[in-house]
Amino acid sequence: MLVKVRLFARLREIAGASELARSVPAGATARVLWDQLAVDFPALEDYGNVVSCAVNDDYARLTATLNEGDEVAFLPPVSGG
Amino acid sequence: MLVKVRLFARLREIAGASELARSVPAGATARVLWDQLAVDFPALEDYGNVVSCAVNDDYARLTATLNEGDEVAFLPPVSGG
Amino acid sequence: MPSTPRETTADGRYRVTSKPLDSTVITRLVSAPGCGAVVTFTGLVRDANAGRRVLWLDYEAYEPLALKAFEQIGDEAAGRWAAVRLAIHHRTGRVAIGEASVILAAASAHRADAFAASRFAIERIKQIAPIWKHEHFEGGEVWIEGATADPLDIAAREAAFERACS
Amino acid sequence: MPSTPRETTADGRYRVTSKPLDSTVITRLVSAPGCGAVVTFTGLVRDANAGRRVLWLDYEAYEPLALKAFEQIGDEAAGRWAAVRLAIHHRTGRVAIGEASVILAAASAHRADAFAASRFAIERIKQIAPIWKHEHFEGGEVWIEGATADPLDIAAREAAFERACS
Repeated sequence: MLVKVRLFARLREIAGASELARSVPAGATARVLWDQLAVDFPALEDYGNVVSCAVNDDYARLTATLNEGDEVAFLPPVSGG
Repeated sequence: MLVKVRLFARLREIAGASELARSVPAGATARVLWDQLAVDFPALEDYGNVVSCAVNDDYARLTATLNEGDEVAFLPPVSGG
Repeated sequence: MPSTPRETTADGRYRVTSKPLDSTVITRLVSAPGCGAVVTFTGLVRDANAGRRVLWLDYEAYEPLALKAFEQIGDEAAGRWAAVRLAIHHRTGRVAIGEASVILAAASAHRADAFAASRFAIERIKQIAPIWKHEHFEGGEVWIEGATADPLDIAAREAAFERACS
Repeated sequence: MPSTPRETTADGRYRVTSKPLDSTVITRLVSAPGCGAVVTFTGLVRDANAGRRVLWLDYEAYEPLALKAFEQIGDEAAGRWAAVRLAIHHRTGRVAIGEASVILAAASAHRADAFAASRFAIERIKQIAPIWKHEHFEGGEVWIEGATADPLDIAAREAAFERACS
């Protein structure tokens, strides 16, 4: 199924894009999608333990199951303020 | 010797004046001056334990010895902020 | 001032914007007749960080989620200090040295709660708001990376309450 | 804005004035390039106090001594938090409900010190500044009397530091 990926800050720079379209198996979790991205962009691997995510503009766990058309954002550690 | 008295807030209202001229014995303390005022304006007595004072625009103790021409301010408990 | 729905919540209290921040506006958003104290926190861009001479910062935000994070922080504060009202405005894009990157205000009947809530809010923003600081310094640039954003992390939230001396 | 020497200190950081207070001005007085945090406290006149419906307040100040008290508070804060810079502006005369009676700002490199110093400053103002609040309420008026002003009372000063969670 197709999902939309959004990337921010350093993750965006690593991938060279703020948005990507990706196809993942039905029932895939956000983690599965992340691991797939990390194959395409190996520098993402550094973020495997610190990345967090959001699905359709809400915080989500990496264990969340994705649905067709979901917008999945991956967030490096934040530094607002 | 002559000194000038300044009164604030409720003390000013009790005395009916923000400034008064008073004569005190040489070597008198601010407390002596206060006690003298309290004779003239008995309602001041309520403030005997809580009043503080300043001499010539600096905080002072009631035990401070006054000099000719000093400006002595008596301050009821404060409530700024 | 018109703004897209993504930039601000309906009542204007939470905002992510590329325009300069105005503390008077933010203070007014939280003030009310029964309110005796407003504490405002302004974060300014410093000219030095970790030994580097900073030239400017670029802030990137995931706007809709940042607004939700700010609302969560406001709700958490109101849950702890019943009468507290918060507003949080955060800048995006390039922010020059000496300019405000974030301004927040907390209003309450009494000053203790306003101080505690504002202190809590800035700690919490740094923990969970999906906003990133890209530091441009003399000789290079670097993304600043702080906390892994996890709004459900109870220990982090309690640490923020702790900092607030509440 | 011209003002008599009695109303303000030379650098404008400490002021007692019958004019409305402006938080932007006060914040600007403490900001500096190395400064990453400004905390501003605004005290607003509330519409109710001790069960009374308040109509307005009249503030009376012993101006030259109030300025000295503010300077002492600034010195005490700088003694505790080396890089902190304070400004304190206090209103006199009639102040309407919802208007600011006092605004103070504390700037520092880091937020913890700015929060602590501003919290300390408002406690200390209430302890020692020679300023009095005359409350006009529905059915009467009353002078509010709080603390006996004693700037040398170490226990009071330490209590103010304590409140600052420093």
